[in-house]
Amino acid sequence: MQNPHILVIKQLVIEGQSGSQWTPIVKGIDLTLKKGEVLGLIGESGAGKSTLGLAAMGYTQQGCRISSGSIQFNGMELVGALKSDLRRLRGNRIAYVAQSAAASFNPAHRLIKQYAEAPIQHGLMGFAEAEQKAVDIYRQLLLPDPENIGYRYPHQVSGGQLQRAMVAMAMACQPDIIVFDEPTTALDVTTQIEVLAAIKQITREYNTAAIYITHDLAVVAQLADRIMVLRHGNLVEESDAREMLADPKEDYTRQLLSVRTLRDGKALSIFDRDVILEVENASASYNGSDMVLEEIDLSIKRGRTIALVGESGSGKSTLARVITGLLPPSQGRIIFDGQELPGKLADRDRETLRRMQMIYQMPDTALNPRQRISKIIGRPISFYADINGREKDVRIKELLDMVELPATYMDRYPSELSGGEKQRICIARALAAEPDLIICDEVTSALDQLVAEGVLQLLQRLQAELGVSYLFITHDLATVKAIADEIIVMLNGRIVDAGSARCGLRNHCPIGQGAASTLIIGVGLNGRGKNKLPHLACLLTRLRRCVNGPIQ
Amino acid sequence: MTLFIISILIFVGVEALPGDLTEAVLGQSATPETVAAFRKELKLDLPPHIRYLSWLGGIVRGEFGNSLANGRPIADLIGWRIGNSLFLAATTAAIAVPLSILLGIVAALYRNSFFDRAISMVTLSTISFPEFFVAYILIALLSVQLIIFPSISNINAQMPFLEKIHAIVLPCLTLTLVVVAHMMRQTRAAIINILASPFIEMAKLKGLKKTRIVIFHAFPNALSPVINVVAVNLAYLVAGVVIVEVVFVFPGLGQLLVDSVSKRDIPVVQASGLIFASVYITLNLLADMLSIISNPRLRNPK
Amino acid sequence: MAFFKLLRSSPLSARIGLAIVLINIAAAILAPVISPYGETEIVGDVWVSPSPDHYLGTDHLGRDLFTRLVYGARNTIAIAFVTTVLSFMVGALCGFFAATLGGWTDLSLSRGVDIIMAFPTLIFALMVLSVVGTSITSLIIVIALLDSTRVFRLSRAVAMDIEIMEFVEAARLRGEGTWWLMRHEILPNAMPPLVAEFGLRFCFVFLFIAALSFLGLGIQPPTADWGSMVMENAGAITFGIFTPLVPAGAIAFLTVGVNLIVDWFLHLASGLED
Amino acid sequence: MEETVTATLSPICVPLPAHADTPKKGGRLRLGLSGGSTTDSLDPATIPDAVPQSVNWSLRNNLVEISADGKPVPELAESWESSPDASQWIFKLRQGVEFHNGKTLDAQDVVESINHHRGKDSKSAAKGIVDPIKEIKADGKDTVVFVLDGGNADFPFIMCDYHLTIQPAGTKGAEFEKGIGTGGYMLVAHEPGVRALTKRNPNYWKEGSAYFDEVETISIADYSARTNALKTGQVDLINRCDVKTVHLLKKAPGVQIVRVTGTKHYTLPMRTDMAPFDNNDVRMALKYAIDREQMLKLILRGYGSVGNDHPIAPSNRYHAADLPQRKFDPDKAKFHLKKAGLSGHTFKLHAADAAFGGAVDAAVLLKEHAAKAGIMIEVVKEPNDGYWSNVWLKKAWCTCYWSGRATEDWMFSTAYAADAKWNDTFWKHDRFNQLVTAARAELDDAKRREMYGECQKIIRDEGGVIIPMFADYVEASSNKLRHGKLAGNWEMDGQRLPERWWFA
Repeated sequence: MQNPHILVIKQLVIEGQSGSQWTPIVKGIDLTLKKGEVLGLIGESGAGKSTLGLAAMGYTQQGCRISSGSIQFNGMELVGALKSDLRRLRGNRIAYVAQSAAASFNPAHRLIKQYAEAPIQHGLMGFAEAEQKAVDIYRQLLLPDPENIGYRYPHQVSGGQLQRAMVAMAMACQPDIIVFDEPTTALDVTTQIEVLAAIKQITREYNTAAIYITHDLAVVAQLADRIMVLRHGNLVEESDAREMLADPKEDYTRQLLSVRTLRDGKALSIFDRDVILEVENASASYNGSDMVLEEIDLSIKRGRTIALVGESGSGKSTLARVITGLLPPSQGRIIFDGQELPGKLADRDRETLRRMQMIYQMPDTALNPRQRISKIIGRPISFYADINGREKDVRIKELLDMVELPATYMDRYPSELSGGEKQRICIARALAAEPDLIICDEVTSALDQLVAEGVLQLLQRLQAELGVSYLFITHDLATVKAIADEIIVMLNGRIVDAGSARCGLRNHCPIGQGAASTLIIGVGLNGRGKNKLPHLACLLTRLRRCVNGPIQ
Repeated sequence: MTLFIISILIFVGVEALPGDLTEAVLGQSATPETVAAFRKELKLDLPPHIRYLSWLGGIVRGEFGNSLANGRPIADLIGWRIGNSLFLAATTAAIAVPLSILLGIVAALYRNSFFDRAISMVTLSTISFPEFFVAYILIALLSVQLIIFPSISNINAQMPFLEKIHAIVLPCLTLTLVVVAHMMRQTRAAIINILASPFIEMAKLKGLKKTRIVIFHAFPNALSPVINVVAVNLAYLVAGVVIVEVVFVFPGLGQLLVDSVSKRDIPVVQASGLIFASVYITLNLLADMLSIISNPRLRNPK
Repeated sequence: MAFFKLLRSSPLSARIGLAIVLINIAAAILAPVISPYGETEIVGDVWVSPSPDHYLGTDHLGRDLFTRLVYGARNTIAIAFVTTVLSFMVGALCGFFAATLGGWTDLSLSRGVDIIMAFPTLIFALMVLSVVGTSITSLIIVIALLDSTRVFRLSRAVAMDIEIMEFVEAARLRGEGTWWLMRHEILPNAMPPLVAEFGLRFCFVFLFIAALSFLGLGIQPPTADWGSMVMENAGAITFGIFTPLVPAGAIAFLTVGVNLIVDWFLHLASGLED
Repeated sequence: MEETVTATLSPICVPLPAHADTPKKGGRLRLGLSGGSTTDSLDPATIPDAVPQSVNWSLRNNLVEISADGKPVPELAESWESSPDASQWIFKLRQGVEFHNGKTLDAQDVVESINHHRGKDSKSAAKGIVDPIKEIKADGKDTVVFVLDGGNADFPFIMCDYHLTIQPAGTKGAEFEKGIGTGGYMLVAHEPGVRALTKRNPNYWKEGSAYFDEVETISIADYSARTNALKTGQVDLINRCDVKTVHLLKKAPGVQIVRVTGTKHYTLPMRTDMAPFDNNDVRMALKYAIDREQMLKLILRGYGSVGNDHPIAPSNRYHAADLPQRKFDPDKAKFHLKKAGLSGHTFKLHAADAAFGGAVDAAVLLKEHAAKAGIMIEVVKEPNDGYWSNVWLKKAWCTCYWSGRATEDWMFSTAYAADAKWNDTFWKHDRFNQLVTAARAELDDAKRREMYGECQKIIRDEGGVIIPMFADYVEASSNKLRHGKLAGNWEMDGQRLPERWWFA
């Protein structure tokens, strides 16, 4: 009798090397997978889900090793198997779809060549046949121009298409299992949906079993038959997908599932009408001719949060650069607290610079890895306020306290901190200057869900306490919903709509009426062509599902 | 433009050298009268800027002028020497470039293996010896002990091609040893750098063989740094081999330049300096172009 | 201490490299103590074979080779070190300036360096040294300047990579001056590649001095330096006398040592585990 | 195998039987020579060094040549005679000599060839030696008359100078590069600083001369490269052997060493017009502070002879053999230094190998010697490049060499007479100057010997120059080469090797 389970993992322990020590990453996990079944692996970063996923292929990343346990694929033991045997399996019977297709496609070769590589190398078919199949699969995955898209180089295709091409590549040998490692995380919301749909369709069609790794419950809910929740290398909970979504057993799972709390209606402060920043008719370009920003008008009130939304390339970050003075506008004015600012950073005085601070998307690159926390936070204090010595240390501790970090962090380097903690340090650094306005550029998009939520809450609390204004740049609707008072939607370097955030989203305004819906149109239209409007309705439903959590 | 500035710099540089051609040529037997007469004949008594401008005028018309020291046309003087220099450089490159890339790939393929370490130690040692010393050792081994190759490579225009090749085996080998290390290490480093990319992991997960991964996936993406290091080494092979030329009595451009500097033969220095500079610039341009061609991202814009 | 912890985790090759470098430095510092004869003292016949009196025999003037080698370590390492430090000070400073200020400064500096680099280094050094003479000072300055063009390129490229990091932008937005940016934001992050390059350049410098010695513009005799020692004794190799192999070996030995450390260091800095 | 031929100008030399075989024609001689440069030309006025010297003399002849015995013998001149006061010289030319281009030699060619070096516009290095010629005229087709501004009994020697070769009348500028002359070989190819290829002149007028079919002269600047080329049989002869390795080279199979003691000597000129060398005690102190034997042994490895602080070689006609040899004497050195009141002074010696191979080593050695006498010397290494224009004649004390001159008068009036252009010690000694002038016109041999003897003593004890040693010309060749008695006036058999040697 044939075993119904195509993959059986038992008591698997995987260790990772840190320095000269080996520490367990996956701590004795059991996993089974039936033919055609989709298993969702969910957890925050560091939960060991990717390591586990890769282990299903008998593969560990550099610096990792399988220390005990067994992995059986179709009855064959993969732990300790010959390298050549494993190689024959990989790409052939078990395929892998990586998080970033852009990085995982070899930039030097055409897509079709990379598609055909596995079947040819595994001796399944010749190039002509592979080419034929590729076109079929491309078509099934709704890739545009399936006959020719294979002959493009990876950089010539958009991110969503590339991710689908990678799914196609994984399908090339019609494997029994595909391991999807966060295949949609790096994508815009709209493209996420396209890719998810494609994955769902194709796995059903070929009855391929799949392990789907993600940190986003909304996503896994769409696909998985069964879900395993991992944390710190341990299994937290495992059950049928519907069951888990309906009735999570563990606190942690519940936490992951909980819909983000919307901010309470904020009492209008006395500064409500007080405008801190105004941008008038600003245009800018990097090379003098191609305008990246055109005729932007914008005003931010004291103590309020404005969200600037739009897809990548819509000019959001450029606008931030113009406001901060990194890119002088080619026309228009920037008025800060009633005073017109010089366009160039170098011409602005220190006081102005102090009152406008910035927080970045990637805390990793925003913090100098060679400076201690005390220096990172301390520098603005001594720089702007000329406070030194003990007094400065006291202030640093205050700031750390404000961002809910212990004072002992002062002597640490950024690399010794987690992502969320780093972002808090960034916030502390901005606060150290005692600013009136903080520009937040995608500050949560690099963080795990729970961590991001914590950071947003912190920002809100600080706003309430300090009366600081935020210009919040994001492409993530959940964030907008969580924090913004007003929304500005940008598309192709222009502001296409603006309005109140809360009424827009809370009321589920029909298309074309509120700000939020404009946003959705803006997002939806970008890159899809306006003649495909009928498609929008369906898109909208899916999108809303993502925003509001799973509705099944 | 760069060439123009270089020509001015060279001119000023040689002008700044103490003494001039007449004193250098006459040496111990220079007397004030002979020096003055000599200067007059060579128009060295004119102010420097006028000499520079007349030289520049000549260049614009495509004339390099005559050597001050022996009155020969510089074009003749330089012509066959640059041919020789290029011949030596080309022959060396023909051996060294494929060899170092191959070694680099193999070292990257079996990195941290015995082979990798051995090859890295050997190449490291070859660059750790002074160039002339490598040359002497090769001569002592291959020319004096085992009489296989000639110890001097005084090739001339009348020599048949094969004889020429035979004559330059040792300088070629010396230069190969000198440049291979650099290129090989860079190739290895570039490939290993690429090996950390996600698409390499992807390739592994496609079940590809190690060889195929390195050659087909890593190497094409490491081309750009490899091309650049090859260009730098080629420029060195053309212009920087004075010492090898001296040791092997090879009639190349470097020796001409050194001799001319010591004799203050400004037009020759100018001309050969310009040639070196143009070789350098051309090679760099070529490297940039090849980098672009080798990179589909730059070759096929969206 | 962190350093020793690091050392304990270092691979064998790095330890060998470290040992080599330490031996050389010790020899350099202790030269007057461990050498049996005076640096320039003529103690015997020419090219005498090694014996208990002369551990490595004598050189082409009948000076004790071991003594010369030890003093050579002192002079060679000192000169190469000073030169390299100087070239890094100039090169890295200009490179950082070019990267941080950009625009006109960058353009003119890069162009200038391009022009110098377009001319063969050795010949360039030859010309300049002919003008200024070959004192140790001028040798150091000329080589340092020539070398600094390479350092400039590297440090500019590295600084460019760091310059686009957001923490630099953050400092810029804070209103920090160029000097702060260079000193506190860029320099600490540019250290690993620069330190690695320092090792390579250091080796290059004494090879370069050896080449200059070959062309008669090296370090003044009777000062012992390895490059000149190879050069002075090179003629012997044709006759199967091993004398010139000794200083050449010393050069190679130290270069290999430095490179082993550099490799390890680069390995650490790249974080690539393999 | 080694063979020593001392004394070009002395009568002691007996040709060795091994080389007494009859010359025969044929073969291609390949010379690997130091002393060539890419800037060389074949204009005899600016010939600087060994390679063009050798090439020039294979292509062209002089009026007079110096024989292996050191005597002036007729070359293109058949005979000569002088006026009784030796101020007018008449040279009769050889009949029927043809240039390579077919032109027959006549007096006009000689007049123009010598005039090439004279006159205001001359850039010739030989200008100094032809200056005393007041007038040259052709007397018919085969007689040339020289009128000098004073008597010179040694004038035929002057005509042997390597610059004074005879070209066809009207040769100028780039035409010199064609190498047209009356010599034993004709130019085939010439690449300055690389090689010169010549082939035998079938119409060569000189009997028993120019045996090789072809002569290829290859410039090899690097000594090790020359040695290797000889050892590997790529060349048949190399010049300027490194004396440090000669004993090793000697052992190589098929190699013979050829050495000749000539007039070449190494000097350390001190400027007597500059402090502290204006004090003769300082000069004496330094002269005593040098261990000549050790220097000869270490720098020349014995390939030479010790000098006695005067420039006249043992092979010269009037060498003062009775003059006691100066020895290393630290006590005397101390004494003189103390007398000069300069104990503890540090003397700067400027040295570069451009002066002579091993000059820097010699300077270092001197420093060591002097230290034993308590004299401190600082060796300043100068770049080779520009040495002659920046250091020599400029610095107070430096290293230098002289290839020497065939006659005492020539030597003295070139470098020691008060008005000499190359008086590199800036020395002015009245008695010495009188003696030199008087001796030049003196025809009585014994008196002349006496006068020159005194000159040598004066230079030795009061002059500004230290002459530690005379250096041999040391060449190494394939043992297939044969030669007659060797000349010592220049290296390589008086630079006439291509026409005097042959293959066994």
